[in-house]
Amino acid sequence: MIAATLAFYLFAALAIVGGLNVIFQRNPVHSVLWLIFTFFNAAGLFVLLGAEFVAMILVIVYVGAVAVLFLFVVMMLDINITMVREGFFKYMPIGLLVGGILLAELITVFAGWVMSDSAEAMRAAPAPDPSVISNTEALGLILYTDYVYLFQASGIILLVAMIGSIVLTHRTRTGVRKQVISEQNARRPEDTLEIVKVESGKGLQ
Amino acid sequence: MNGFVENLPLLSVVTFTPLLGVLLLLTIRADDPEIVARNSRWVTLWVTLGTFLASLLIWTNFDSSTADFQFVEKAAWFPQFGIDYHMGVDGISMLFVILSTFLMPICVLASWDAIKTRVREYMIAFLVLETMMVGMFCALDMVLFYVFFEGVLIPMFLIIGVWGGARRVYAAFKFFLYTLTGSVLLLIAILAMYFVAGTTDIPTLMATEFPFQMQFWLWLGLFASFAVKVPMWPVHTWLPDAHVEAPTAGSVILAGVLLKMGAYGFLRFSIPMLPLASEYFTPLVYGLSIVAVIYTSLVALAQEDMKKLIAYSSVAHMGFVTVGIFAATQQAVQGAIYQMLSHGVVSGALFLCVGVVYDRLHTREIGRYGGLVHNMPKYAFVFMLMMMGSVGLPGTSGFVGEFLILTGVFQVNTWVALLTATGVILGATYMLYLYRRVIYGELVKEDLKGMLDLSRREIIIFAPLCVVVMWMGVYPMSFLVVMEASVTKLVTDYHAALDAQTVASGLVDGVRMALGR
Amino acid sequence: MTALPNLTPAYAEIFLALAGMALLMVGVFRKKDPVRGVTMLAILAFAVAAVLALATNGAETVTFNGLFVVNEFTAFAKMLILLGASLAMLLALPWAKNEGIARYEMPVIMVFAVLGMMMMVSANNLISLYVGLELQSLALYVLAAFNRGNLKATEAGVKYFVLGALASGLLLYGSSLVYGFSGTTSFAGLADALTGAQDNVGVIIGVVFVICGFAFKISAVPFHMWTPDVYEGSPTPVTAFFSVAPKIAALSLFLRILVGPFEDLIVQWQQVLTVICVASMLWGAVAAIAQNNIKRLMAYSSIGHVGYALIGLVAGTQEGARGMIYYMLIYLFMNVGTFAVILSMRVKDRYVESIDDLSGISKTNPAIALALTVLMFSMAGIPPLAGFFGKYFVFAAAVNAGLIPLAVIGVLSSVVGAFYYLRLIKIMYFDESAETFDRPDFSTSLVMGVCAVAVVVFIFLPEPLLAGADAAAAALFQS
Amino acid sequence: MVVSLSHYLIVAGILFSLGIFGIFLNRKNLIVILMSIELMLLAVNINFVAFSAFLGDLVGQIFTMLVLTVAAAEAAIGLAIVVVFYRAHRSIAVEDINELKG
Repeated sequence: MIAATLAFYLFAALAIVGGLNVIFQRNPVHSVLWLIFTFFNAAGLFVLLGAEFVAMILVIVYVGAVAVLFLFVVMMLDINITMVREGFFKYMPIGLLVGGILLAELITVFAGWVMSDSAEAMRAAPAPDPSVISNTEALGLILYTDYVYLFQASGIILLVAMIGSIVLTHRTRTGVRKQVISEQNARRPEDTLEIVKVESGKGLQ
Repeated sequence: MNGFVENLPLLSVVTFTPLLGVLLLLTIRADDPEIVARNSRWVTLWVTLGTFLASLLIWTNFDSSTADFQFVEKAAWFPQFGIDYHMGVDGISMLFVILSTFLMPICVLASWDAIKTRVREYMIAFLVLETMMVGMFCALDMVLFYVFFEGVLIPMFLIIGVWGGARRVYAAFKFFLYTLTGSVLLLIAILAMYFVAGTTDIPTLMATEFPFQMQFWLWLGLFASFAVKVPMWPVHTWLPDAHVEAPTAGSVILAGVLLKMGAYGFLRFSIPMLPLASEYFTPLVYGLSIVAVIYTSLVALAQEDMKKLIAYSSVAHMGFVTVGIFAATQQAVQGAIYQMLSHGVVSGALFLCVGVVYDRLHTREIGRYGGLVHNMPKYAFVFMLMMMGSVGLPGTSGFVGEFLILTGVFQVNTWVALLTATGVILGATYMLYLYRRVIYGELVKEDLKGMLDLSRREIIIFAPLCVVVMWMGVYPMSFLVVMEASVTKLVTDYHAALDAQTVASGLVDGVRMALGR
Repeated sequence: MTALPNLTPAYAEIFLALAGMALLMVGVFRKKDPVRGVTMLAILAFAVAAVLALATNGAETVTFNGLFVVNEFTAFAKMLILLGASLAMLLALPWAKNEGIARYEMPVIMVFAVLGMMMMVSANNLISLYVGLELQSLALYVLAAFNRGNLKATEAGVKYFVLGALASGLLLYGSSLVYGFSGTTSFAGLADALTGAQDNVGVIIGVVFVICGFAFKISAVPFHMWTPDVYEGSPTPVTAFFSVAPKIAALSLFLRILVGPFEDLIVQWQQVLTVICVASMLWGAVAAIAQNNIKRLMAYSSIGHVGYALIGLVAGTQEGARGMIYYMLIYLFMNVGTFAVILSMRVKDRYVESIDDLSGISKTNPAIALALTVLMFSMAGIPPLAGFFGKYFVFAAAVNAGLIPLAVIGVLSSVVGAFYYLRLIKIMYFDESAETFDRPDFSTSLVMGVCAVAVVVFIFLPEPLLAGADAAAAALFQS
Repeated sequence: MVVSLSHYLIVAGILFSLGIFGIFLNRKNLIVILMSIELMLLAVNINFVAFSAFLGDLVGQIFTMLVLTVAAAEAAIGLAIVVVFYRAHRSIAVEDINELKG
């Protein structure tokens, strides 16, 4: 129990430190790395909560794909780092105000929350008993049956994201030489070769 | 023939014939804008004349012995909201319908040569305007009324803005926004009435008794709208601007019909539906009206612009009307209605008179004229007749109205009657002053000497107006008899409601006393 | 083996998803002028989807384990969305050709956006709500930046994306709180769980977050900052699309969740919404006065109109819902018509957007001027045009719900609003003409004409248009 | 010192506020704004998983998975828009957005 508590505080503290660094780092590359760090710690929190599968997804999808995508774009865009921090402090007051008020409100709420009666009833009887069935299995059982609608819908979302990204960023560059195999195969000697009889002394006209 | 007329939805026919005219105008196809303009003028003239004749059928078939609504048409329109297409006229509204349709062909003729650009659009605007005006006087549903009442703004805004004078944009916006601001409060009042009564049907609402607290607010809502429209002091400032900038025919309609919409609203809604609040606010109306009569008359005296002078005189005359309405005696209310009809004809004619000289000299400045009697005798005659009508000389229409109002008001409140009567004197002053400066004197100015007297078209325009002014002045019974029954009912119901209230509050007082409080 | 869920209620959505993919294939493999073909097919797909959605019309049906619901209200909202999207697509066709960026992906993405909206409207669970919302949002982000070479369009895309994602974040955070403190995400479950939950602070904060997220999506003050920029920067037909379809979807869903699962918290959300509603009406009216770009003007106008529509929601009654549905229906025509006019503002093959470009067009292009005049008077709420009735119905609901101050503020701000609508008319009719517009394309004129005529003839035959709306509002309050 | 639901909620609250804070702060750097949005979504996920564990109900975790999926899609679109923006403006500073005045 002590170990779990300690682990919670460790992961929580590190996640927050990571979050702070994401927004305060001068170099966007560092920000991305801190974001990855935050995600790892959040995954740790998920494991503590008994949601191993989601934790794994977080690491694989986020760190493996999204964060790397960020890194890739940051590197590709060749951003002038000294410039991007200008005006940072100009917005400090309003940022602090908004963030601070929000945080204060949330903490007051969480200090004095109540559950609705039905939620209390659910707590008493957890739907899939974690001692009987593993988290991943339980998720798999409902994801493709009860929630197949959402599964399909998220598929469409990914499709739209794919079309959208390609539409926005794909450019057909002119002047780029590409190998077109079908054209190469289609070449016949008679299309490209011409046999000319050159009479001596006259040259090619 | 009679059976046919009875089966005809006469009010709808009169209301929507002009819209058919609009469709006709839209079908005119010609490459030459001149031909389009000429055809548009003729089509509009015939359509408006036809509408006028149709509206005369309403009069001939009107039963003046009853105060009920006649020619009633009713059809579901927005049944979910208790809104019906409900039309009908009684003795109060019928004559206004006639007034609207009567002025319309005259306006078309008055614009015959004066309007040279976008004639077709102009005519369309006027036809739409006619539909809105007639519909408004026939509507027996609050929402239907509001639709027509507000709908007037659209064509009028365009008429002032497109074909108006130099400051037309300012005048058009002022006109539109002033009236709209007042009207939206009327809308809220309508919604509140709907909330209580569950319908917006006017006869039903007349029978509904609203508690005083509610009447108080409703009355203010209605007042905001109608006072701007009448217009009452101090919200009258849009009127001089609108009149000065509008084309002549626009001024005629504005003075002749649109101003009556506010007073009609008082008669149709404020008095019968909200009698307690009407009585409560009567001193306010008196006060504002007296200020209007005296103050605007004085302002009129100082005007150098002919149109502005007549515009201010309209405010003063409408002050008489509001006093008459809220005096709520038989004579006063009949007088108010009569005064409105008379003012509709007379002020319309006066604006036409201004238009005649304006078309020739392109100025409305009084100082630029003088001695027109020498080369324009016919014009001088017409102008004099209308001037006398406006002043209220016996034998003209204005006399009957003013006399009835003053008699009626005198019975209720002597001081109000006295103060209002000063308006008659002031009115005579500024009108005679205007007439003397324009018509009499030596014909010295060179450009005036070349001015021609009334053309044949102008005589055709003025002839019916003169006839009506004399007719109304000499034989008022033909009009008074029409409104008699309805006004009697209005006044009796009003006083009955007030008495009931007094009795009720007297009872409450008695009970209180009995209980020893 | 689990049985397949009942697919019947979702036929329209399933069809549209398949159609979207099929259209993508058509676009990829069709060599000759794929844009026109794909656009027309997409409109056809919308028509078929509309028929399918209507076919499922009737009693309330829930499927997919309670995630998805259809009833007369959802059917009606879907009709409106499909209609708005079809009209916008008709507008997009000539635009894309004229601007030289005719790409078949645009109609495809629009199809998916509409699919997302339909899923939103039919959502019966916070999760399906979120998924539908995101599907439409992602598609809309792409559309906003679609004219990718254009500085303004890319800026619009960025602004829309950042603020849209922020809004989704707020909505999601709110959903998580609602879920956590009530123990369920299903609308039906929430309705049960929240009975008598007036003191459940967690849920209330969650609901407030959800409202803020929605307010962003419908561009209500104070979450409207993105609207003018995005309206101005996005390609005009896309703006036309933005201003109707997503707004109708979001408003419908807003209506559904507030009078459905969150009905018992009416005291709480009514306060928040009143503030939003009043602020939107006033700011929409005041800020529009200074605008000189007609698309920006329309942005502020749409902010104001959302305020009016919200009056119906604030009332929280069946009458209010009905008023709001009417309002959306009428707003659809007014708005699309106006954008058709904006799209016919072309001078020498170039689109212009300044209000001054309209000067004097009543002489040079009388038909366009007439259409815009009708639409503007209607937007200002002047009878006898349709816009007046939209306002009348929401104000009636407000007065009946005892919200007279709200109605008074509403009518007064509509007077202020009338000022800038009149300004457009003034420029067209009272000013001297500057330039003549090019002859508008057929489909643009068609849309313009249909909308203007609809706004005018509404008064003569309101019944057929409103019968559906009535049933829709009734369906909302059945349970 | 038992770790309760509140602890998780407060961590999520802090991360969420940081995300909003970051959006307002980093007006000059779009990429960091996108990352701030990711932080917000992460906070939401922590909320969901915590509630899910606390309630003994898997719906929260399903929701989390969908949020992850959508967030990935959102990141892709967002980065694409940033790239397009960068190509047009040669900068990723939001303040460079002055073609359009708010």
